Amino acid sequence: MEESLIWTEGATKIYNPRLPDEMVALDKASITIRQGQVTVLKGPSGSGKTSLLSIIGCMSRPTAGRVVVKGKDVAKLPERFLTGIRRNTFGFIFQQFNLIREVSVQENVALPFYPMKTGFTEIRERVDRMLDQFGILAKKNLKVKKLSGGEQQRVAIARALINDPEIIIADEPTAHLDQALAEDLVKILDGFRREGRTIVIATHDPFIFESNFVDRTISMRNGQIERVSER
Amino acid sequence: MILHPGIMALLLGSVIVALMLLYASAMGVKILLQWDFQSSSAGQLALERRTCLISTLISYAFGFVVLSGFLYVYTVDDIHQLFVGAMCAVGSLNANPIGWYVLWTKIGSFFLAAVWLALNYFDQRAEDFPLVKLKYIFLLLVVPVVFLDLYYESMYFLGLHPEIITSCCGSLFADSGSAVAGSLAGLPVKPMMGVFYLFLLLHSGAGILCLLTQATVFRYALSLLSLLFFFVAMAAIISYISLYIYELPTHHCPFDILQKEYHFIGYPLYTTLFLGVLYGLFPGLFQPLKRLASLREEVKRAERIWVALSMLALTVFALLSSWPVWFGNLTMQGYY
Amino acid sequence: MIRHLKILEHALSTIVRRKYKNFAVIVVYSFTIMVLASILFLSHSLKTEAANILSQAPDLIVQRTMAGRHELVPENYVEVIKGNRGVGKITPRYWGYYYDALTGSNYTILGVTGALPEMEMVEGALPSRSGECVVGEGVARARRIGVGDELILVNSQGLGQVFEVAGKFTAASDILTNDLIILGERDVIDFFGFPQGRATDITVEIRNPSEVQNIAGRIKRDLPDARPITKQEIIRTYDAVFNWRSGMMLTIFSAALVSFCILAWDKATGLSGEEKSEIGILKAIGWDTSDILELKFWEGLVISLTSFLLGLIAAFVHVFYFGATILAPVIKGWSVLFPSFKLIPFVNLYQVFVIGFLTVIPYIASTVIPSWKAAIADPESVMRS
Amino acid sequence: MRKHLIFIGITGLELALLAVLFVLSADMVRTKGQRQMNSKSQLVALLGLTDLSLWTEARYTRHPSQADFFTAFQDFPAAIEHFPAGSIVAPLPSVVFLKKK
Repeated sequence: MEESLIWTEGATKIYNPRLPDEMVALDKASITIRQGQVTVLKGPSGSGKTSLLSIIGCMSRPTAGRVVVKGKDVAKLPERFLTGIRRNTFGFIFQQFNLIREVSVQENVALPFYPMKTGFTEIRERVDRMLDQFGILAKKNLKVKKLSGGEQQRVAIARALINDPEIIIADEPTAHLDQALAEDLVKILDGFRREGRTIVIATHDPFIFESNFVDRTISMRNGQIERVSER
Repeated sequence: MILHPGIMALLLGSVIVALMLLYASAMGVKILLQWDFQSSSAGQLALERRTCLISTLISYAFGFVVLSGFLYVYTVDDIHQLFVGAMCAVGSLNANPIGWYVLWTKIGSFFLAAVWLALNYFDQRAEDFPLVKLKYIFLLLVVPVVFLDLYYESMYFLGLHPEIITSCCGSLFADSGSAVAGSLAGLPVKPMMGVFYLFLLLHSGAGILCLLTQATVFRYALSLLSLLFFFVAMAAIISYISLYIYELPTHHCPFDILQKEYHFIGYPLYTTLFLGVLYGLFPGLFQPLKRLASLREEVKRAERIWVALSMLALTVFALLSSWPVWFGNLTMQGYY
Repeated sequence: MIRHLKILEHALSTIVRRKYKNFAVIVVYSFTIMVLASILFLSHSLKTEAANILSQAPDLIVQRTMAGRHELVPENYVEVIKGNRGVGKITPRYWGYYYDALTGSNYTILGVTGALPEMEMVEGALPSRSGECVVGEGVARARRIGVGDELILVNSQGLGQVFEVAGKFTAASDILTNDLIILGERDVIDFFGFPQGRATDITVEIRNPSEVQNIAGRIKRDLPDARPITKQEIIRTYDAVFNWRSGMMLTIFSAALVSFCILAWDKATGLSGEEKSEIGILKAIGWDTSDILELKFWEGLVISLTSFLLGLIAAFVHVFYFGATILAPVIKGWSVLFPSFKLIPFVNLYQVFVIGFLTVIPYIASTVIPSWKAAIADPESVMRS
Repeated sequence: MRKHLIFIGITGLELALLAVLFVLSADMVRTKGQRQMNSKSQLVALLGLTDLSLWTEARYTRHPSQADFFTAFQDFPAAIEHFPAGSIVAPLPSVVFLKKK
């Protein structure tokens, strides 16, 4: 059995606690993410997928419970340490591409490196290699807003991978894509899996959770884990 | 009151910084009261984020304190013409002795803010916010000094009355007999020199022992010696170093050495002195932090650097201040 | 180091992206700095010039006051003053003011005696005989006269008197001589109708500068209605006057600075949705709060440093190459005769330091809290939009 | 990724320009300034001048160093100003301060 890379125990996320608009987004979720596997969080919108994803991706801290990433409890970590783990361990693919539209492709992809100690030359080389890999090297000096949807998606993925992350987290990656692009994406994600990376995807798109590269599916409803099925 | 651009700049800056720190300390109090590391509530997260703002505010304030120290000395020097008998900044300061307090509060806030920033540095290194309470209690000590500085500064400048022509008889009888003393009297040269080099030697000795051993006592000794050395060095500058730099046997001014006529020698001199004393103070001050498990290694690592920097800075200071004594043109035979 | 450069790089991207807005900010900021710096440069160089040239002024001037007003000095005071040891040449001066109804301006008329050596700043000659005069540039301009023309003034009897313009002060000496008319001493006495044996005041030369105060004291004792004014007092007064003057104008123009800071505050707090989402993105891809704060710091630094340097350069050129044209009307007031400012560029780094303090600190202070508010954006927010 | 170099370059240029202006001005002070200053000092010395001829509208602005205390109304240095220059020239501080003492 593969090693569990991330596990949570009773992870709870409550927004606006003790206020009239209190909302329990995540209710005592305990899950395990195993190394090298593709895990899908499945469920309708509002089921707590995104909250769980952001907690295991060290984007936010749970209100209660434990979250252990690579053997380290991150539930109580100050934000700057969370940031440190996030930028060294994770690559994120968002529902929206979340690119800075007025800035060049090259800079968008390089941005995760800016607060780190990597030199300009090295960044440039890695960015070029990455863009080349996705076939958009020729457009590296264009502003993102000049690119087509498919190209923007590739930029977003290139950015997620630029720091060579162990774990890739994707939040509804196909929500804004047409069929052809979605197939493209699945192909790319499958490629990552072969490289041995761990992938966590939150989605309600059957095209993803029914495709055969998925190892485990975790179904969620109302902030709780409903069922875990392994292929 | 003298409506002088430099005075306006100083007062404006001091008011702004005091307000910034007031805001910071209000938030500090809030943090002290509500801090609960075990809680994961949104409120706690907001407090954690606030610490980031407070440390930014204090870094800016620290930068301001350093710059305003220079601006203060310059300004005081620039207005000395307005006072009968004032030959340099000392004359302006004597014209309203509160001016000297301003100097002390500025030096005080420099050291306090530096210590705060060092505390903050350690706090941010550890994953469990070990120093939060200490940091904000200490902040509440720093802020009054900054306000005291603002108060003294305002009182000093408001209390300055330039001696200008009066209608009846010129300025000369307006303030009869109270012409400002232009210079400071220095301590006797030769004993002062001895004390200066003795303390320098003691400081280096303590520094070397700190680097060689782990004994706490040497670290406390180093800090104490650094503190004493600060006063010894100030006295030495007034007593004889300035004389050798000016090559005048009677000019005891600690400020003129900042000027172009003396090749700005005062800048490296004071910079090395302040840094040397500051880094020398740190090891002793931060000894208690070693009791915290999450910081012990961090403090040990920083300590070695501090001791080394302190010794380096004070060595440079000693060389700079000895240079004119050994190689200058002034001979002080008659003045020993 | 490299990390800071990269954050600077992105700060510049951010600035370039909103180029019109930031350009406008830089223009306004530079202009404010230029005005403040111009005031300081102008008053500092006037102050330095005054201190330098007035160092040649008479060591001591003895005036007489009576009933609290200036009164003509009896010439026999000269004898009394002469009794003090260490006193050099003592000269009674004859001078006064003249209101010229024709041009609506005030002149200063000063009498000279004896043969004066040729002076570099005089075109033509100094008055060598009765009926000759030397005029300042301002007088010449107001009356449209030059060397060789005639200057008609109305004397104390109400009669027009003609003086031949023997010489004219060059424009370079404006700051001292603009409204000056130099006549022979006898001519001044007759023109104003001075009573016999009275002068306007007395200048005293003193050999040992450290004795000035003592001698002034003794004169005051011997002649209780005398008002001795020492050269040091004059210089000190000018220093205070120009400090006051620049301080006053700084106070007035700091209104511009304040409104600029409000602008900066507004710009920093009124983050557009786009900017907010950008900060969210940066945080999501691994930027920490402190990195965003640094980004904002660099943005502020780029804007304030650029504006500061541009403003300084503009102020320098404005004051020393264009004669402070923007400020001149403010300083000019109602003076009919006003010297052109051909200033000698006395500047020092202290001025620059003060300007930096006055302009950059309020800007930084007005942006720090808004920057922080922007920086604490939740990284998670980008997943919830 | 060259923007920071461009910025540093521009800032360097501005600093250099400022430095050139400062050096030029120092040079001007040394040469032309010194000469002018000498001839102005000569004027002051020979004619016995005491004040700058900047504002000619009132005696206390024309000759601040000679102004007196008691001149009634319009000439009293701290009187309500009707000349704009008066708002810029200090009322002799001694006038104000003497009263306090």
